[in-house]
Amino acid sequence: NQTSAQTGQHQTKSTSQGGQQTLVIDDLSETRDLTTIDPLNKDITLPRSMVYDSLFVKDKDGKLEPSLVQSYQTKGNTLEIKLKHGIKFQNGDPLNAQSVKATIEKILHPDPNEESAFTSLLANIKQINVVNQWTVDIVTAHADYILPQYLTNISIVDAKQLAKGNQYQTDLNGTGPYMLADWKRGQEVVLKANPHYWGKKPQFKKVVIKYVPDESTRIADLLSGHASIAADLTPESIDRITSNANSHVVTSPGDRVTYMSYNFNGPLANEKVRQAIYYALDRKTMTADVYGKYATPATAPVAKGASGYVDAFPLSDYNVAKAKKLLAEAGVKAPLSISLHVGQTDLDVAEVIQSQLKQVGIQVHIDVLAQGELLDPKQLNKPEPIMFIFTGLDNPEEDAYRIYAPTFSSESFIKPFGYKPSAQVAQLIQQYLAAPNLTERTQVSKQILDITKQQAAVVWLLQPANIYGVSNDIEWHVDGATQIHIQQIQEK
Amino acid sequence: MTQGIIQAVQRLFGGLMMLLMVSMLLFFASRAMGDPTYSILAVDATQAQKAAFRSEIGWNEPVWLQLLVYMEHTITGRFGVSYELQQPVRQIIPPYLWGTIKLVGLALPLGILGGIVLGFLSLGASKKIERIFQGVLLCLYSLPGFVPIILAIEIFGVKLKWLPPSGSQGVQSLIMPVLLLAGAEAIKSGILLRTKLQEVLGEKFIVTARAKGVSPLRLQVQYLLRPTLSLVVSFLSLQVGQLLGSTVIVENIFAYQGVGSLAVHTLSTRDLPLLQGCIFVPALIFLCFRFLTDLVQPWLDPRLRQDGQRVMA
Amino acid sequence: MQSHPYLLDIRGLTTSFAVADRTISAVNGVTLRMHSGETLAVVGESGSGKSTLALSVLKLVQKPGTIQAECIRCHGKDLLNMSERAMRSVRGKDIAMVFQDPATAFHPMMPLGKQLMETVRTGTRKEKKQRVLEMLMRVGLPDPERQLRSYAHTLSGGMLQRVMIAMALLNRPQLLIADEPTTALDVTVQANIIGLLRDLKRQFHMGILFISHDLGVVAQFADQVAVMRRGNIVEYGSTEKIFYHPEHPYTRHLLQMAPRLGSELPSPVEIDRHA
Amino acid sequence: MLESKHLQKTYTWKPVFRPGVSVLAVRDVSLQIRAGETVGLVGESGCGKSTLARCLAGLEQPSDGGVFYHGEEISRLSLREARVLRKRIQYIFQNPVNALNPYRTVAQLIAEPLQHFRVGNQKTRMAAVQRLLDMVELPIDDMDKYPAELSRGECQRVNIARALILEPEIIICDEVISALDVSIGVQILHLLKTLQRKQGYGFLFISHDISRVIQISDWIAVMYMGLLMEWAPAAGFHAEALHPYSQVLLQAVPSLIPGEFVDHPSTAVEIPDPVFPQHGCPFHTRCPYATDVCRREVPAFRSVGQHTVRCHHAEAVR
Amino acid sequence: MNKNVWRSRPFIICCFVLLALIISGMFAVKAGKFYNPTTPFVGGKLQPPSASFWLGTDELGRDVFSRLLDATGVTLGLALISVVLAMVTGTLLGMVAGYDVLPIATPVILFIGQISVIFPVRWLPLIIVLLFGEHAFGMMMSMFFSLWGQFLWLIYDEARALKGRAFIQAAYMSGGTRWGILKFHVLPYMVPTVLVLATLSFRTAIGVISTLSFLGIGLQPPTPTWGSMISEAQPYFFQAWWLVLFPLLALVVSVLAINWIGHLLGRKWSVSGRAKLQKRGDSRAKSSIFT
Ligand SMILES: Nc1ncnc2c1ncn2[C@@H]1O[C@H](COP(=O)(O)OP(=O)(O)OP(=O)(O)O)[C@@H](O)[C@H]1O
Ligand SMILES: Nc1ncnc2c1ncn2[C@@H]1O[C@H](COP(=O)(O)OP(=O)(O)OP(=O)(O)O)[C@@H](O)[C@H]1O
Ligand SMILES: [Mg+2]
Ligand SMILES: [Mg+2]
Repeated sequence: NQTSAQTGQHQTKSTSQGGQQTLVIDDLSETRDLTTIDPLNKDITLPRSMVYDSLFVKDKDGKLEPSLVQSYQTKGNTLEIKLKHGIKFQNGDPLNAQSVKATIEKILHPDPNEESAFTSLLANIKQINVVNQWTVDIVTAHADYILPQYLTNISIVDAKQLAKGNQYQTDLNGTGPYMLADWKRGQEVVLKANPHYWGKKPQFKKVVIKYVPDESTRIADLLSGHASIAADLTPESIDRITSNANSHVVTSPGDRVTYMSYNFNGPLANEKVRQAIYYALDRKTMTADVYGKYATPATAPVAKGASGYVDAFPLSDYNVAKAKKLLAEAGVKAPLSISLHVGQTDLDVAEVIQSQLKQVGIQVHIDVLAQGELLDPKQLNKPEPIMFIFTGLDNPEEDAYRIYAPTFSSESFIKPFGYKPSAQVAQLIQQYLAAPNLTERTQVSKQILDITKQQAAVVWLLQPANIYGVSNDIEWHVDGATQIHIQQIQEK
Repeated sequence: MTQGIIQAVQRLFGGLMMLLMVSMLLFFASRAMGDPTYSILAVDATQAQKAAFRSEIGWNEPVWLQLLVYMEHTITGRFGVSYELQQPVRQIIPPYLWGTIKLVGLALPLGILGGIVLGFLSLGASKKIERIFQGVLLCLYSLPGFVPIILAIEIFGVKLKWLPPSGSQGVQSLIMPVLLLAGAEAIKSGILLRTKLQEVLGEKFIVTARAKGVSPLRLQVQYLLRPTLSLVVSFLSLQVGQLLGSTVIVENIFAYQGVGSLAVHTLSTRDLPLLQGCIFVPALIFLCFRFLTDLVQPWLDPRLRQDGQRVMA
Repeated sequence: MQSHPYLLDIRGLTTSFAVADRTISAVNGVTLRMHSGETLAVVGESGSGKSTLALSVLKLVQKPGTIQAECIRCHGKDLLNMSERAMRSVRGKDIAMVFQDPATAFHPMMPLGKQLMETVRTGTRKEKKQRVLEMLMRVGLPDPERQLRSYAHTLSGGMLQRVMIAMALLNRPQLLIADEPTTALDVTVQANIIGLLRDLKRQFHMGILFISHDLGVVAQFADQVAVMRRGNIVEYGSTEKIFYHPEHPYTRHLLQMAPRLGSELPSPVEIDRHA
Repeated sequence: MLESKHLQKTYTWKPVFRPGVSVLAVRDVSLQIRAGETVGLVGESGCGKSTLARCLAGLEQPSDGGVFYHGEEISRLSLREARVLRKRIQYIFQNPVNALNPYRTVAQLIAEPLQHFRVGNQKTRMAAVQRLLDMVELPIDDMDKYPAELSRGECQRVNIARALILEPEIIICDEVISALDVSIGVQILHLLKTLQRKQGYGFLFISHDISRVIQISDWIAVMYMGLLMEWAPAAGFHAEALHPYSQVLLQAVPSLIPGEFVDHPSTAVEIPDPVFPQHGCPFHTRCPYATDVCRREVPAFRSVGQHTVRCHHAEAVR
Repeated sequence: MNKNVWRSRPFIICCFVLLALIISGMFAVKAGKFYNPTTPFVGGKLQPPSASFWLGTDELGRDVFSRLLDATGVTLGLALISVVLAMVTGTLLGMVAGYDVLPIATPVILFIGQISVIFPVRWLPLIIVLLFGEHAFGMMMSMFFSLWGQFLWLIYDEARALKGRAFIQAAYMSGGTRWGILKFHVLPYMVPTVLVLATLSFRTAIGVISTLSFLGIGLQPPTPTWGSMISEAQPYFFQAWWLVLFPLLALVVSVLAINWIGHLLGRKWSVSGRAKLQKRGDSRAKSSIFT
C-alpha cells in the first residue's frame, strides 16, 4: 500500500524531475464522489469517467464517437452495438455483451433502496438482447435517436462483479485508463494509471482528486504547487491566478442553466404576472454584473450548440414598459410583495433580481435556504407568492431533453408547487425523444419552448462558466467540453 | 472525597440522560426541518424514487414508531444508517472523529499552554502596559477565524512553501491547523486567565513565598498558576465540547477531514442518523471531560475535600 | 567581609500607603538598630505599623505601598537599593520571616511538606525532608510525618504557627523577623518555642526582630524593646529600662494594662488618643 | 443557655490511594454557657478548642453528642433552620483575616448581618456601623477600607464589631484579643463585660492568655487532646487548679519580670498526637503524677470540691 | 471614587462610541443621507475606497459605508441584548446551582446548562430557531442559549471553589441565607471573570448572528450585519481588503469599548481592595515580583 502512504505529499512536476508523475486536482463540486463513488449512481463524477469507459464518447465538436463500441446501427426500435474485442476490465474479466446488458439492466431496475440518476434517461429501453459475446441489441419502446448520446454517460460495469452484489459500488473496476488506488471519503480519490489500457496510454502515473471546500485553499494549493488544477473557481479569483507566473486560467462553458421558478400561489398563479417578471429581468446586465464575462445570459434551457437549442428567449425581451403593462393587465396593485428563496451560491443573482424587479414595483424579500430545502414542498407550498432560484439541472449530454423531461413533463418537479403541465407539451417531449434527426428535434424543441414561454413557469437566467486555475506545468485544451476530460490534459 | 465522586457519577448519569433528551430533541427538530428526500435525492428524481427513498428511511411510518426505532438505535449506540451514504453511521464517523480528535487533542493543550504564557505576559508590568496588552489580545480575538487562516496559508503555504495548504494526512498538514486553533484558544484562555491571576496576585501566600526567596519560576507556577488551575480545568472542559464542533472553519479551509464539516454538511442534507452521530459522539466526549473535571476539582483544591466538615452550601 | 557593627540598621524608614485621596504613613520615620545575637522586641498599639515595618525590611510591602528610607542595611548589605534578584537570595536565607497570620500565609493547595521543603535551599530531597522533620519536631508539632502531607486548612491555628516558625528557621537565618509568632500558642508550647529560639540565637548568633503583644514574653525574651504607636517609635531601650523605668506615658499605660495572674481586669483608662 | 452534651468530633480524611486517618478533635465534651456568665476555655494548641467552638456555633456538625440551646438540640438543624439562631449565637473566628471577604469594605462587612436580617435601612445601618466602629476603637476613616488594607488586629476588631451588631445572647470568642495590644484588648473586654452586665450575654472565651481568661471568666474550662480536663470557677483558679495540666499551664505563664525565663521540663516531652490517641489519660506522658492507672484508663469526669476534673489523682494533687 | 466611574472619561467615551454606533446605524441610513445599503451597483464592483464611496464597494457594487452603518444597529443591539441576557442568567443560575440555593432546581439547571455547552456554539442556534421560529425572538433565544452555558459552568465551578473559604462560613454566622451570601460574597468574586467572559461572548454573538444569516435564519440578506459582511467578504479577501477591514474595525472597536465598559463597571461593582489600590498606587512602586 505504497500509494496511500505517499498521498500526504503529492508532488507535482515543479518539485519532482523527470516527467510528471502525479496530477492533483482540487475540486469542490465533485464532493459527491467523495461521499460515494458508486459508478452507476450519480451524474458527473470525475473519477468515474477515468476509471470507466462508456460505449460512446463525444468529440470536441459534440459529435458522437464510438468508444467501447466497434460499430453500431439503428434499425427502427433497435440499436445494435458491436463491441471492440480484447478489452479487459481491470480485474482481468473481458468486456462483453453481458456486461453491457447487466449494466443497463442494473440502471433500469435498481435495488429498491438505491436510486440511479440514469434511470429516467434510459426509461425508453424495453429489452436488451445479447446476440453474441460482442454484440448486443438494445430495443426501445419507440425509435430513440438520442439513446447513443445518453449512453456516453453510462459506465460499463463488469457483469460478474454486478452479480456479486454491492461490491461494485466501492471496488471500482472499469475498462478505463485509470484504476482506483485509494479512496478516502470526503477527502480524496487516488487513481493510478491502468497499465493494460486498451486505448491511448494515460499521461499521468497517478491522479489525485482532492476535495477542498474552500476556494482560497484550492488556489493556495495551486499556487504552492500542491495541485495542478484548481476547479470550481469564481470570477473574482481569476486575478489572483493570472498574476502568478506559474499558473493560468482555463474556462469551459458550464452545463447548467440557472433558472428561477415559482410556487404559483397568489398573484403568481396569474400567467401575466409571471410574464411580467420575465420581461422585467435584464439577464444581460445581471450576468455581466455578477459574473462578468464568465457566464452567458441564458436564451434557452440549454447552451448554444447543445442539441435542441433554440433562441426562444432573446435578450431583447427585456422590456420594463411591457412588464408594467402586463402587471397592470393582471390587475395587481403596485407594490407587489414576493419572497425569493435562494441558496447561498446564487445569493448575488438574487440580490440583482431584487433590485431589477423593484423597478416594476415588485418588492422582493430574499430568503436564503440550504440547497436541499429549496425544492422542499414544505418551503414552497405556502399561500404567499414565492419565487426560487435554482442552480440548474445537470446536463452532461448537452441535450434539451435532459431539461424538458423533469421540468415540463407530468413528472415535473414544479408540479407539486402548482404548475399545471400541459398534455401537449408532454406529448411534444415524447416526440422530441423520437425525432430522427437534429433538425426535427430543433423544431419540436421550438414548439415546446413557445408554449412554455407563454406559460412562463420558469425563467432561464444565465449559464455560468466553469473556471479552472491550471498550473503552467500542464497543458489543457478544454475543447468545449463541460467537464474535465483527463485525456485532454497533457504535461508540458 | 467519596461524596464528590458520587456526585460526579450522578452528574455523569444525568448527562447521559440529557444526551437521550437531546437526541429526542434532535429528532423533532429534524422532523421540523422537513423531508430529507428533497435534500438528498437529485432534483429530477422521479416520484417513484422519492417514494422508495421515503419508505426506506421509514419516513412514512407513524412518528412514534420512528421515534421508537430511533431511540432504540440511540440507546444501543447503533445510530442507524445514514440516509445519504447508505452506510451505518458507526462506520462513517470514526475517521472523521479521529481527524477532529487529533486536531483538538493537539490544539487544546497547546492552546491552554499558550494561554498561560499570555496570561503571565505583562502581568507585573505597569497598569498602562497591561491594558494595552489586554487590548491587543482582544483585537486578535476579534479577528474572524478565516483571516489568520488565509493569511497563514498565503504566507507559509504559498509564499514560503513550508507547509502544504490543505489535506489531512501527514504531520505537516496538521501543523498549521493545530497552531491556528491553538492560537485562538490561547488568546481566549489567556484573556480569561489574566483576570484570575490578578486576583491571586493579591493573596498573602504570595508574600510568604517571596519572603522565602522562592525562585521566580516556581513562584509563577506553583503560587500564581496553581490556584487558577481549577478555573483552567473548568474552562478546558468547556472548550473540549466547543472545539469538537467549532473546528468547522479550520476543517473547511484546510480541507481537513473532521466531524465539524461533516456535521455541517449533514445538517444541510437533513441526514438525521449521521447528524445524530456527529453531535452525539462529541457530546459524549464532552460529558466524559466534564465528569473528569468534577473528579479533579477537589483534587486540585484540597479545601473542597472536606467530608467531615459541615457542607456549607 | 568586613564586620559591621549592626546586624540590622534602619534609618528614617517611612512606609506609606496611598488610600483613596490621602496617604497613610503606616511607618513614619523609624530608626532601629540591632546587633547579631540580640532580640529586639517591637510592641505597640494594634495598627501601629509593626507588621509593615517588618515587611519593609524585606521590601515586601504590597503594591500601593512605597518605602522610603535613609538606609536599610543588614550586615552592611544595602537592602534598600538592592535589586529584586539579589533580594531573593537574602530573603529566606539571611533574613527569614514568620508571618503574623499563618492561616493565610500558607498556600492553600500545596501540602505543607512541599512548602517547607522548597524553603530548604541545599541538599537532596531526602536531606531536605530530614531537616524539615527535625525542625517540625523541635517546634513540637505532633506527628510531623503526617503534617507534611496535610494542607494548611486542616491544622489548628497554633499548629500552623509552629509550622510557620519551623519554616523560617529551616535555613538558619542571621536575622529572624517574627511577627507575633506565639499568639496562637498555648503557654506551654509558647515557652517551648521561646526556648527553641533562645537556643538557636545562642547557637547561631541569630538576631531576632520580635513583634508581640504579649508583654510577658517580651519581658522574658527580649534584650531591647521598641514601643510603637501610630507609625512612630515612642520609646526605645533595653528591656529592663522599658519595664522598670518606662518614660513615655503610652509605655506606662501598656504595662499597666498587661495581664497578671491573679489580678483583676484593669479598668480602662482613657489615654490620650491623639497624642 | 447553650450546652454541649458528650460532644464528639472526628475529622476523617481519606486520600484516594492511602489509608484514611481520622483526627479525634473533640472527645466527649459537655459544658454549659449560662446567661450572663463567661466561660473561659484554655488548653493546648491543637487540642480542639476551635473545633468545639465551631460545633457550638453550629458551623460544624458534631460526629456524636449534641449541642443544645435552651434545651433544644440545635446541632442537627438544617442550615435554613439554624439561621434564626444566628441572631442569638455568634462566633468570632480565630483567624480574623480569612473571615473577611476581601471584596467588601469594612462598613459593608460590619453591616452584613443587618442586611441579612433586613434590620433597619441604609441610614440606621450606617449609624450602627459607626457606633460599633467606635466601640471597637477603629477610626471612622477605616469604614471604606478593604480587609487587605487593615492590620490583623484591625481585622479582628471588624470581626468583633460584626458579631456584636446583632446583639446576640451568646458570643463565642475564639482568641479575639490575642491579635490586639493589651490596651485595646482591655477596652474590648470591658465593652464585652458591660454588654454582659446590661443584657445578660453569655460568653465562651477561648484564649491562651490564662491570666486574662481568669480575670474575665466565671468558669474556666481546660481542654487537652480533645478532652475536657477541668471545669472550675474562675475565682481563685490560678491558685487552686486541680488538674496537673492546668497547673502546668499556670506555671508556664510568663511573668512581666524581664529576663526571668524558665525552661519547663514538662514542655520538652513529645506532644501526643490526636490521630493515634494512646490508652489512658492523654496527659500521662507529661504528667508528673502519672501512674499505671493513668496509662490504662481514661479518667472519668468527676467532681472534686467545686471543680470537676478528669484525673485519677485529683485528690492527691490537691 | 466609585461614583466617579460614571463620570470617568473613558467610560463616557466608550458609552458614547457605542451609542453613536447604534444611533448612526438606526437613523443615518433611514434618513437617506447615504447610498441605499441594499441597492446593488450604485457603484462599480469591488471599488476601493474613494471620495464617493468612502469605504469602497462590495462584490455587488453596494456602498460598504452605508452597509456598515446599516448593520451597526442590528448587530450591536442583538449582540448586546443577548450577551447581557446570557451573562445575567448564566451567572445567576451558575451561582444558584453552585450553592444549591434551590436544591431541587440544581440538577435541572445543570441539565439544561449542559445542552448549551454540549453543542458547538454555532450549532445550537439552528435547533433553537427550529423550536422558537425564525423571528427576532427565535434568533435572540438561540444566541442567548448558545452563550449562557459558558457563564453557567465557569461560575458554577468558581462558586463551588469558594465554598471552602472561611469568610463564607463567617457569612453563615452572620445569618446569611444561601441567596444572600451569593449576592453579598460570591458575586463580587465573580464579577471580573464574568465581565471578561461577556466581552468574549460579545464577539461570539456577532459570529453567531452571521452564522445564522449564512444558514438563512433570522436576518436575511441583503440586510447586512457585521458578521455577515465579514464572512461574505472571505472570497474577496485578497482582492478587496476593504471588505474585511472596515467591518472588522467596527467589530474591534466595539469589542474594545465593551471591554472598557466592563472593566469600569467591574471596578464599580466589585472593587477588590487590591484592584482599587493598584489603580491608585504608584506604578513605580519597586516591590513587584516581576522586576
Ligand atoms: N495595604 C494597605 N493599604 C492601606 N493601609 C494599610 C495597608 N496595610 C496596612 N495599612 C495600614 O497601616 C497601618 C499599620 O498596619 P500594620 O499591619 O503594620 O499594623 P500592626 O502594627 O502590625 O498591627 P497589628 O498588631 O494589629 O498586627 C494600619 O493602620 C493599616 O490600616
Ligand atoms: N478541617 C479539618 N480537617 C482535618 N483535621 C482538622 C480540621 N480542622 C482541625 N483539624 C484538626 O483538629 C484538631 C483540633 O483543631 P482545633 O482547630 O480545634 O485546635 P485549637 O484547639 O483551636 O488549636 P489552636 O489553639 O492552635 O487554635 C487539630 O489536630 C487539627 O489538626
Ligand atoms: Mg501586624
Ligand atoms: Mg483554634
